[in-house]
Amino acid sequence: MTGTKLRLDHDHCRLLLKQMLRVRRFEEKCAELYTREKIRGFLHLYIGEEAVATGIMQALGEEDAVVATYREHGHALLRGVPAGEIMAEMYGKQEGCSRGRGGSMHLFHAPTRFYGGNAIVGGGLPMAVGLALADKMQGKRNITVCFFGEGAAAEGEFHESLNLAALWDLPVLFVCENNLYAMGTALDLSESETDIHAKAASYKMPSEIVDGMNVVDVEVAARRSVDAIREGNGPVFLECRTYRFRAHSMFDPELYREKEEVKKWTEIGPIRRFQSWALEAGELNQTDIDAIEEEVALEVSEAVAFAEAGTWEPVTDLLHDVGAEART
Amino acid sequence: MTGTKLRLDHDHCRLLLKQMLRVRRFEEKCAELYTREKIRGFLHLYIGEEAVATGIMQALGEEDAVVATYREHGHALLRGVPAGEIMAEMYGKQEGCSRGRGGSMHLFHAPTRFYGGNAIVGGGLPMAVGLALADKMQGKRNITVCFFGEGAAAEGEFHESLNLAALWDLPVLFVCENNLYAMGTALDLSESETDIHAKAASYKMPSEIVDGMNVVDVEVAARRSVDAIREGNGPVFLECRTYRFRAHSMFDPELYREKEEVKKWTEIGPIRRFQSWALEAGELNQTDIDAIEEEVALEVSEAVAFAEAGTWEPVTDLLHDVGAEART
Amino acid sequence: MSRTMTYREAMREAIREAMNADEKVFLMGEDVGHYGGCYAVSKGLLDEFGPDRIRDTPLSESGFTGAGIGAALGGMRPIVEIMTCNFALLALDQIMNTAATMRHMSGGQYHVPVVIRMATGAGRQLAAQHSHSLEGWFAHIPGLRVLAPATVADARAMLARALEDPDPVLIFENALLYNREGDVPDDLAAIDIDHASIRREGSDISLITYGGSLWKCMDAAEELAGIGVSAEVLDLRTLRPLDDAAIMASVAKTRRALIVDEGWRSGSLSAEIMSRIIEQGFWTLDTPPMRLCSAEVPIPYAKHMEEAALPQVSGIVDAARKLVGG
Amino acid sequence: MSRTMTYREAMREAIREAMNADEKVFLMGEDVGHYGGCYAVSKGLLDEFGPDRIRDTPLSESGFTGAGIGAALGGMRPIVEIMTCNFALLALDQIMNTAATMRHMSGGQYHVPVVIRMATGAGRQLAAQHSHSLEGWFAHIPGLRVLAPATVADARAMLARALEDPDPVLIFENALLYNREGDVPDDLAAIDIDHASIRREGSDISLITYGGSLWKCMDAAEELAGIGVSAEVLDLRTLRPLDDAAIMASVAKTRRALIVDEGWRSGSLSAEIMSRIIEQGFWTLDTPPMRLCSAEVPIPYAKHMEEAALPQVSGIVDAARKLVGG
Ligand SMILES: Cc1ncc(C[n+]2csc(CCOP(=O)(O)OP(=O)(O)O)c2C)c(N)n1
Ligand SMILES: Cc1ncc(C[n+]2csc(CCOP(=O)(O)OP(=O)(O)O)c2C)c(N)n1
Ligand SMILES: [Mg+2]
Ligand SMILES: [Mg+2]
Repeated sequence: MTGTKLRLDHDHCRLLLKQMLRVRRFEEKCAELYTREKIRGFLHLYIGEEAVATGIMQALGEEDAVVATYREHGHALLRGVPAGEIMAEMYGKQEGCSRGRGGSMHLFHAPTRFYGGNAIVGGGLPMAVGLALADKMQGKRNITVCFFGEGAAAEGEFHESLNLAALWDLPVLFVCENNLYAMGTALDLSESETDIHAKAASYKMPSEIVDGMNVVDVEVAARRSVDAIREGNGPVFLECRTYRFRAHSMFDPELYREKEEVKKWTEIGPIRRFQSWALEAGELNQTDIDAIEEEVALEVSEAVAFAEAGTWEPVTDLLHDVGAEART
Repeated sequence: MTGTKLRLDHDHCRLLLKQMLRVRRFEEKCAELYTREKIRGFLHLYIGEEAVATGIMQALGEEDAVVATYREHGHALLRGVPAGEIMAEMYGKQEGCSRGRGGSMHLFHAPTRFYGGNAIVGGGLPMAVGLALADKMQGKRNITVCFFGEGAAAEGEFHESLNLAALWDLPVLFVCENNLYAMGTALDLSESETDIHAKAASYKMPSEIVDGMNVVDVEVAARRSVDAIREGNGPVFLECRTYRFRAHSMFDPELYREKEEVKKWTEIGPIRRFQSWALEAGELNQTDIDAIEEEVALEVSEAVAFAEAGTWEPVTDLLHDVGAEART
Repeated sequence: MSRTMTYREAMREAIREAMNADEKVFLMGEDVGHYGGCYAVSKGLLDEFGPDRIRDTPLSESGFTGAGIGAALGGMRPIVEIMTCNFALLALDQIMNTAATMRHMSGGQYHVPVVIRMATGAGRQLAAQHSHSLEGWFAHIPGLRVLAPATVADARAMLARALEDPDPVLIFENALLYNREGDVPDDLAAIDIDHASIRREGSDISLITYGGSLWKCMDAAEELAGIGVSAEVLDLRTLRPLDDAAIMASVAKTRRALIVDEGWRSGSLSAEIMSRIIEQGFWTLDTPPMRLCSAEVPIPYAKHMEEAALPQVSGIVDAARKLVGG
Repeated sequence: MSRTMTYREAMREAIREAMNADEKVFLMGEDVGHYGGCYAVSKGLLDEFGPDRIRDTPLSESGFTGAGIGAALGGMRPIVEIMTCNFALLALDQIMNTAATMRHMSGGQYHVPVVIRMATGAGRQLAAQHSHSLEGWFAHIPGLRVLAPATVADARAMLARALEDPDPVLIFENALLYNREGDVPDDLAAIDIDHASIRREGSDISLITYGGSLWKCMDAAEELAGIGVSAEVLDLRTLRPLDDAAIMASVAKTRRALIVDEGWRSGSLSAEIMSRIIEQGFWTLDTPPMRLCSAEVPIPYAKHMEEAALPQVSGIVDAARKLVGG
């Protein structure tokens, strides 16, 4: 892979910071709405990990496909799914991006080729392989990016999918979001080899470790990887080392990690870090940041309003779209 | 691992050759009986690969456990399952080692801790992990050896099992019998990384490539590995490079490989090679070999006679042993 | 004498008791240890028994379920926890092709005393991939025993009985029940898990059910009583083997049967129960049996849609009225 | 006009035709290419279409089935071959949690036009792990269409119709049928796979079946005719959705039903069919329907034991006689 230079000018810094803040503020609102029982079911927050999806999405084109997990609000937002539709989905309203049928774990959006939202750990990887296969067989230059946690690396589907993608030289960018825990299971309790990126060697797949708390590092690695994949060099594996600041889901009592550890990581949080750097470097000033926060707050409140104003799918539609309408 | 010295004296040479010949002649007879429709169902011959199981079994103690695949007549024989019981099993007689219920693919034998006989590719690996876990938790010093083909390495269960065994430091010897084909699929059509032994690194598991056509090499590697495992150092992975001389099963038209290739490999066949070496080295002479062939021929013909004389399980027993007799 | 506890506590106490009684018993599964169990069933047990016996596993359903099967073959008494039946699909090969076949296929030489627990059911807005009710599928497999404790007492009693079984036993715990409180008698041995239990006597109609739907049926029976319909509620408890005698006895008495099952209708356990009633009790019926199942649809997230997809008390009452009135 | 060919050739011709008709169609699976297909269905196609479109896969059932689902989402028309339904257990998560749920769960945005073919059934002495009949399980899953071609003509016609379906279709091919010869009409469009087919008319009893058991029922009907019993044989063809109207019409005519299904009895498709007959045709019955299924046992290797475990012609005749005589 060749080094990719990034111009970190004012506009780009503003963009990166804003994107991360969009996710952060949106999810803070989600947490609040969950306690108010507006959102139900499982809710998995991405707070702390924003740099990963933000950096990766910079490298994608409109026609590329995205496969994510149940922790995918951020990915959806950053991919361009309207915030209102995401929020309405979590409310269970039919204006939601999955008509209210999917909820937090199943965001789908065809216009941006956002393929979910998979609640089965590892379940999205074979799908990503298939999407990439379809693109390749049709001679399209698209790539598919597939996000998953380090916990998923233990699943058989991880193994099968990486092999298939590498064997067939498919345009997949595998992004492992290594936040050190799978629910309450620390990495060293789930993997004999805790260096996840090293596993790519088993498939002869190029891989890199990326500081997932540094949005610029992520973007650089993503652009380099996407360029290589688009050249037809087959899949690339990125392990982004990151940390989730919140509990696994709203049910998690967090017995398995120390408050100290969480604190240590929040201190190097991706937003805090990038923002201070941009201020110091003079690329952004406090007025910029205030403006961003204001724009983001507006987007979030509009999303909530959209969701609140949304309507319920009629119960009579329950059986619609189980399959196409019968052929008779 | 420390080097293990092997005393290749007359007795040992005789033993190794005889063991390989037992498998070879037994299976030649099976092939014949298959065409005579005495044996039915699927029949997968091990001919050409005898050095692998022969070498490995030398390293095992009585209390160790063996997990094999559908290509396991040789493993069963070498483990000490009586030839007659194996043959009777393939006849479907109740004197068979699985009462005639298992057939060629499901040989079981509790007295030698032979756990089959698994017709699901990759299906035996988790079982081997569990057997080893049980031994370890009970403080026994047994090891479990698990045989499987290189084709199985693509399955998710391979990945999950190797990780578990390594993560928990379990006494498993994984033996990959790499015969270059999974049915008709050549290794390079199924693996992006065709060096199977390299995959063990993903699990931080020590591994070795072994010349699976050389029984002495296999035995040395097996002894070294078993010693290390018994010391409590966790699992070891051996990739034995070998070749099957016959078709995958009796249904296989062998369209996928050249006769030339088969010929090349048969020329370095494990029996031929070891026999000429032993003759040259003066450890065995032609009289020894004739005597071995005679002993083996007798064993095989007695096995056939035993199977022929066997009886059919009464149909009224069909439902026996689905579970233990009902508790009421 | 009896004590009150939650279903969750009952399961935990049963695990603790089993582990104290037999050092070969251990619990393994995702997040059973440090997290405390995805439904907090095993909370505290790691401290009590240590990481060897309360064994956290990687996300490898097939691998660790198979390892549990192997460990059972090797002389241990593993309790494998699969978080939910939704993920058990990944372990189905091991359960069906190894655990369930082993005794028969080996001609009786080997047997697999493994207990596999998993949560099942919908009702918590977890949407299409987390709301399956697959116990009916497992009940199709010869070689398995399938249990579905619906009461706290059964939850407390079943595990020990399951561990006595020399063959694989699957326990399906409806996730909605974990917070439910109930009485547990001191004499656990008196709890007979092998037979269905009449949870409410009645004479006009039999509501035949199990697991999470039991309580909906109990509520429906109460409502029906208010309108003069005497409903008997039969809790199957063991889904394989089914207690045909209890089913037929109840139906012979009431002459009408409504089967309530949260599985998708087509090919659900309810069909098997209905078939057996027809095969064994046809001539005792006043009217054809009915069944109330889930709509044949991936369960949606939105609350009103999820409710519409699942059997509800009102639907049970309506169906029962139709049966007795018709 | 019609031609004679084997079931295997019919499937092959159907694949060839589909691949010629639409370049988006491709076949993937274990050994479909260089080996020629584990049942020789795809023999020769690799030479014709090349390795991209006749794509050998590694042993990774979940991976390549999921990849087929993904490729369908991505605009291709994959035919995924899983060697046998026994190995499909490994891919069940992908089929159930992704393929079957996708359209509904995404609010109608996405759909998965994948065709998944697999062999099914016992009868070749392949023992416990290679003899499952799991089509009934798949027929439980909303979002799937499940086909079971029993005749050579259906084998020839079904694939094209399956590929027209915008949603996932599973085709179960009973492995005993591959060598069977039969007529294939030139006008394939006239073959209506969505409806059950009366393979033999009769007036005394309906033998309701599908797949490999069809031919046993046909033989039994012939034998029954010899003793004066006129049996109608109904081939279901599509197992999901079931053709209720055809079933009820046949039963209304004969007033007696025997369901023959190679699955294990408890929880088999036969239970669903029996339940529907009761629900929709109870009052047309002279006597309770019966079913003949496999014994509830892992299928043994020995020929006489395997035969004893599976429904056989003599058993069908006996059951039918009991039904009409009773
Ligand atoms: C197959 C499967 N097993 C178990 C679960 C329950 N579960 C949901 S998320 C999760 C942890 C996954 O960890 P990781 O892959 O690291 O992703 P993270 O949540 O940390 O982002 C578990 C065990 C599941 N959804 N699917
Ligand atoms: C899960 C599964 N998929 C497919 C098959 C069919 N099958 C039987 S053996 C075999 C090839 C296995 O190859 P390998 O692991 O290399 O072992 P070998 O036969 O070469 O000894 C296949 C595809 C199977 N038995 N199980
Ligand atoms: Mg994680
Ligand atoms: Mg091989």
